[in-house]
Amino acid sequence: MTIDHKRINGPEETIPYELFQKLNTKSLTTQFNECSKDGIRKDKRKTDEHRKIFITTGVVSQAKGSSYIELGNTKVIVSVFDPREIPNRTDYSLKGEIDCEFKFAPFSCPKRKLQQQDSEEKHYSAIMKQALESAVCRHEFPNFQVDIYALVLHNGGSALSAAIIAAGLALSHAGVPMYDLITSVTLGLQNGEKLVDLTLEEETLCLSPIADSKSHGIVVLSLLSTHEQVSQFFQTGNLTLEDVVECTHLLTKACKDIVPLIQKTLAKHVVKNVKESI
Amino acid sequence: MALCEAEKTFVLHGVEENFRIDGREREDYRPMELETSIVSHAFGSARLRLANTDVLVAVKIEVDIPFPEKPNEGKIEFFVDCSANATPDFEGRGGEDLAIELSNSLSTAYQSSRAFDLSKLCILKGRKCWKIYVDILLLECGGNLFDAVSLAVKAALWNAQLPLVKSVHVDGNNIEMDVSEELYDCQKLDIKNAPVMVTVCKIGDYCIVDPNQAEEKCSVGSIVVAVSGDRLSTVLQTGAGSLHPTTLVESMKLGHTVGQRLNQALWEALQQIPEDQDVGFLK
Amino acid sequence: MSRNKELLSKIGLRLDGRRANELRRIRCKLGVFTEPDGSAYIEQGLTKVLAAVYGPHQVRGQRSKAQHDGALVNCQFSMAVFSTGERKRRPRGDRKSTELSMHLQQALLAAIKTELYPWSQIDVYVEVLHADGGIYPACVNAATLALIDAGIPLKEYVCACTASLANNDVPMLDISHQEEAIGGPTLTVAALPMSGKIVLMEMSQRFHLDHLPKVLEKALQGCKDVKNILDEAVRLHVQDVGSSTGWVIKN
Amino acid sequence: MKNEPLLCLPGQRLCLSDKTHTSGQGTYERQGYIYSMLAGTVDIVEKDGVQIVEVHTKGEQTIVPVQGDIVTAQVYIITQQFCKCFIKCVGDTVLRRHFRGVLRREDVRATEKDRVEIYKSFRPGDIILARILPITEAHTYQLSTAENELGVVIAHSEHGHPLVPISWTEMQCTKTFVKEPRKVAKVVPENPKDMET
Amino acid sequence: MAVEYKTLHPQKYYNYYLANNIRPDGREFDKYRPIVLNVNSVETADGSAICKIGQTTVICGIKAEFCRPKAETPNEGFIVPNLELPPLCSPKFKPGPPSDQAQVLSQLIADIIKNSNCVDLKDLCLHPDKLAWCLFIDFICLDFDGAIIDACIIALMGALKTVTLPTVDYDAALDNKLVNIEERHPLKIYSTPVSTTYIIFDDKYILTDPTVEEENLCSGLVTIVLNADEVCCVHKPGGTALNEGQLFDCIQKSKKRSKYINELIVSAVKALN
Amino acid sequence: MEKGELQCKFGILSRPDGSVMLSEGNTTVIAGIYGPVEVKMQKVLIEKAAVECHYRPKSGLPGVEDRFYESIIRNICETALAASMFPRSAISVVIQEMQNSGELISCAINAACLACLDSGIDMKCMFAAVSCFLGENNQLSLVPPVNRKEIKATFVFVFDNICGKIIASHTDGKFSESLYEEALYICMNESKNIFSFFKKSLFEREEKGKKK
Repeated sequence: MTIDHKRINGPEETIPYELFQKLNTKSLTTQFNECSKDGIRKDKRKTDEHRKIFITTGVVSQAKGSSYIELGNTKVIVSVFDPREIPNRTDYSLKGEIDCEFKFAPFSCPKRKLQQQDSEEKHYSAIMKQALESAVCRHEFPNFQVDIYALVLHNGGSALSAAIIAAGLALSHAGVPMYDLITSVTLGLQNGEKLVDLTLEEETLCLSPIADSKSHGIVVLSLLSTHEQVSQFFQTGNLTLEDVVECTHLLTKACKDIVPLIQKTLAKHVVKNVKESI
Repeated sequence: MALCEAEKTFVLHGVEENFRIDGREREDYRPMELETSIVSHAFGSARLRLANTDVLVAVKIEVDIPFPEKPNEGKIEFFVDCSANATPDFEGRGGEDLAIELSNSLSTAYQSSRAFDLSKLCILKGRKCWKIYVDILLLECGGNLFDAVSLAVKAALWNAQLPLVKSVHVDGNNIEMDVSEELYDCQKLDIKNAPVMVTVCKIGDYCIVDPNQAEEKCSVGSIVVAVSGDRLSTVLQTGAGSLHPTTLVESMKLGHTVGQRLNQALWEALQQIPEDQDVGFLK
Repeated sequence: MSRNKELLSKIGLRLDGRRANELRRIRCKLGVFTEPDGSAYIEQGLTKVLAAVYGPHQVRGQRSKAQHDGALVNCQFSMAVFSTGERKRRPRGDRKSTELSMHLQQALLAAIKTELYPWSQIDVYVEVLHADGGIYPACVNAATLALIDAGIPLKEYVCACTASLANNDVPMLDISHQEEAIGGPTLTVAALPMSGKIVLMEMSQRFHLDHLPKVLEKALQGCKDVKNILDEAVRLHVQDVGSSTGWVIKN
Repeated sequence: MKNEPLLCLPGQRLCLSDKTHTSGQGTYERQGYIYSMLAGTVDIVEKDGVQIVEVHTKGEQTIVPVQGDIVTAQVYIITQQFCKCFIKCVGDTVLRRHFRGVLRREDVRATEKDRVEIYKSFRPGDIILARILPITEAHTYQLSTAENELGVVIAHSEHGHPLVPISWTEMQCTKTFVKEPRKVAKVVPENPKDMET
Repeated sequence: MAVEYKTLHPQKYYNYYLANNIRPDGREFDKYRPIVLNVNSVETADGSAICKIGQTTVICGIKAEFCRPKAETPNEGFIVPNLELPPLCSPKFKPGPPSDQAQVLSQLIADIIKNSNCVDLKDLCLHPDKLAWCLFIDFICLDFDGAIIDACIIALMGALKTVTLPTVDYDAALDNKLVNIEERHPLKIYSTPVSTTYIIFDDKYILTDPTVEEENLCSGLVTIVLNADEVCCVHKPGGTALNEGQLFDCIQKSKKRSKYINELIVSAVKALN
Repeated sequence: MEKGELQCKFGILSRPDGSVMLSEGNTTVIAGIYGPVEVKMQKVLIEKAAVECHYRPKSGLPGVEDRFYESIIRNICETALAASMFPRSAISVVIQEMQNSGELISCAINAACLACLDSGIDMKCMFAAVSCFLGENNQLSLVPPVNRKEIKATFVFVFDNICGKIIASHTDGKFSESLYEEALYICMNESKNIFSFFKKSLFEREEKGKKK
């Protein structure tokens, strides 16, 4: 480990203690069956059921817009700031830019994350940007950049989807003009089952194939609901075309399911503002 | 590259008529040139030229320690370098965003053990494994980078020779490996299912493959489909713009069929590559 | 061990079988890419370098850098991570690359008629694909070819070459990586070979001052030889390009 | 308030876009319909027999200055040729993050442009009202004070005491009565002490 | 108009209020903002807490990892506190490595942990010279609205009091470790330091528990950390000079608050069980 | 109880506008000051000079702990310097640690004050720092114990020379309130000696200047 002169440094080498626990000897198949059996999952959900979602706006007083979301155990906070000049840019651009920074808090995952962004976080930042770019009316702030910062406080699975939903809400809260409300859902495939809104455990299990030759993988989809446009789609793993197509349909529906909740949250915020202004 | 509205309309009309600006049909690729073993001191290498897009890939292999959480697996790392030769915008760290996007898409496409089995790279559980560095140098950008990069990577991995470990001795904390001295005593990597990516661009109401730079500019949304065998290993949306779910599904279907064709073509091309070729950039 | 290896055997042959004043094989090509305004590829022995030239164009980035009396020459040296035996961690940004970028810029400034393009900028990018000794000379030579390909007015060719001293006596031309590693002193010279002007001279390790004239002379001779090879390549290239537009070549 | 305000959310379809309804501030048009792009309330403004559909937020607004806007800015650097400012408010909206602006010598006043001297018009720290000129460069806004209503509104003398305007070109220190030259805006500065009432 | 005046001439805006013995947010000079403490909210951490003082929000998460003790202190573990002020919490901060401010605050937190002896490093040693715990204490500011250090210390104590470490069977001869994740034991906490921040405004007013606006405009800052009856830090990094009386007055005020916050932490931790 | 001898040498660096090498007992520090100089665009302050401080440890790159000292010294200098005299400029104080035997911070602060005085930049007041140590025997002392492990607590106070008020206070370790009070008065008394040392040194510097 190189010494970071701008932080307090620990000892040179540290190892997470989780590696030394008693080995889990169960095969992946049994582990997965424990997670999901006969269409009922560990947390008593059906395969296409969302976890409980709690969402609120205006949590960061210093930010222009902010929101906080709890997707089951997953907790994400997002803040949005005023447009600022695009750094290192000299030519005039007709469309504004948005810049996303997705970060896991060091203690948010089972394995400790470093303070610097790693490649996974950079990848997620890019996906977030992709998802939000087509939702924001970028021509309204030419030449400027809106910064969006997402911080995962606790990763309980589907953190990226949570961050995208929260970011969409934070943008509306900041009064950034938007074409539509954005929702996002993560889905996992394993052993012929399709699970909506993954927990962390399910996420890990969907990443590697179980012995037989069925599809496995994770799909994330973000939807602009009014215009029914997919603004971002991301899949990993190993899936047949039929599986992917089916997932797309499942996810579109799942995304629409949470729209009313987003609308309610936002409406609450508007009502509050209207009342204050009277 | 900046396009004015009239130029965009021209491209759009071309796509509608199924007669694109360079004369191709919607599902056609531009001509490709592929060479392997072009970097003499790498374990494997390939150079792919897809019209104006030029990619050079070299594979280097080192001995490493497996990740503690995956003791049975070797490692593969993709590193993309956008050379400033391609465009002055890449000077310094200018190409980093693109490079990260490309390397991330490669690593997700190779993530599943069905696409590329890392467990074959393990030498001794938890102690020693091979680490494959796939270094991609982008020399010229003429559109459709994802396809070109994935093809070149697959070709370079096909070309790569993994040293043969004859035996491993463990003595407490010391591990001795006996690597075959014989120069031709090597293993080939299994890359049968290594993914091939296809970029599908939506222009107007139609989807095309292998967009050139002008077409990329006119696209209202595009997806990259990584095809591994007859399955999909990664699908991701790129660039600004959104797609209707139906369009999305259609593009994936198109990408899936084209990807399989492309994979087949690559496979045939690889078999035909002559043993001793020395052309490189002098051709 | 390496000390025992002699740079020059008794019969006057070097480790790779060359004679003391022999260059490695140079092969080059102009116009390898379409996107840049000029590009070139050069092989000197195993060392392989690609160069690309963009410009002259408007000054990018900070406008205030523009000069009223001449073009700004911006050079970037970069090495592919796989170019060396041991994999490099990053292609550029380290001290050595920055230094080489600066040296390249100095050499090129001496040849380019910058005064013709005030307020503008010329970008020269070199990419080393395979490093096997003499990286800097190969970069300078490649950049020269790329500049010619781009049609940028030059005072004359700028060529570079390395020279060393074998057995503390015999000067030796065009040092390979193997010879560098064994540890002979290396004198790198970039020159304008027609006028015989030296634009850059750099030396690693040491030898007695008395040896300098002959080693330097050798290096300059090397530069001239390189120039002749490049010149031939350029003529061939111009003929190629010209004939396609209907030139009639009179010999 | 004649009736309950009508709430709307981004992406909400508001009405058909036809001869009598056009899309205004905070809305956009797509495929013949008008949609909202903000979370706020719907306002309909009648103009020339056409109903302009607008959406306004009551909370935070994200705006960037556009050509023609009146902005409040603070001068921070002056040179012979121009002065640089931080734009702090656009119209009535207070910005959380300021923008950069440049006021060139020839844009200070409308008449006798060639005789303008920057240091006789502005001093670092002055608060000015200015208008945004057409945008030419990427990062800075060009400003103009070439109108009677534009120019310095709040300023302090060298010793830090408030200045009050005494003419178009001069302000006077309230404590030392020293006169200082300024390009004064034609507004009566509100007495800050009245604010609390 | 008030908002505009506030952005253009904040100092004067504040002075008008303070002259009337009230702060713009309606508090009197020595009044605190409400505090909310929520412990063990992040399950992936070994101990965690979120503290809110008014709008200021800090989350503290503790993760333990194995490491080897230093040669000069073979029977001690490590505590590595770091504060992040991410751009998320305020437009003042930019992405990238920690700002000077973040570094100064990290160091102050480290000093307070060390001075107060709230954790005995010897407790963190599992086997002398071979194996010890390293506690990574990461603070992330979620909303930067003044008195950040106070919030950090409350969150720190909340988190430390909820830390549980798994039991470890260590075989020194073979360097074999076996961790029993289910069987956890709490960390022993020896004291509870409490920090209170004051600012000096316009060289004459002393305000407690400042907001970020007040901090930006103040002419001096004092942080006093008390540990029951003992003082463990009086940190006044320059700024307007105070006389002894004013300084001791601050210490007296802090004493009262220290008791209150101690109770708050105890009840928050109790509510958990 | 006697404090380590103070020794100083002015103008030991030629480039800065003011410089000094100061020793307190076995602790030595070099301080230099540049200012007012041109300031970076990002740091411009409209109504006063931007004061910055760079603290360099004896070896290696400055870490987090050094940044902490840096901020304290910077704040103190900002308080004492008449920064509003030089708006839109910068004053930078550079401190190089030479040797540390315990009273490093106070020595660095005093050196900063002397460097400011040497440069002739306008100041609102002088400042002097005094360190005080609580030993194993619960006795307060101005001299650091030889064995660092014996220190139970350290106090550093910085006073101004006009009304002897406390500009800065920094403590290390745990202690009772009364002990803090005691340390404060000990240091306050001692600060007078330091101010007179400052005056004496400056006077000597003047004398030397005249002779030349």
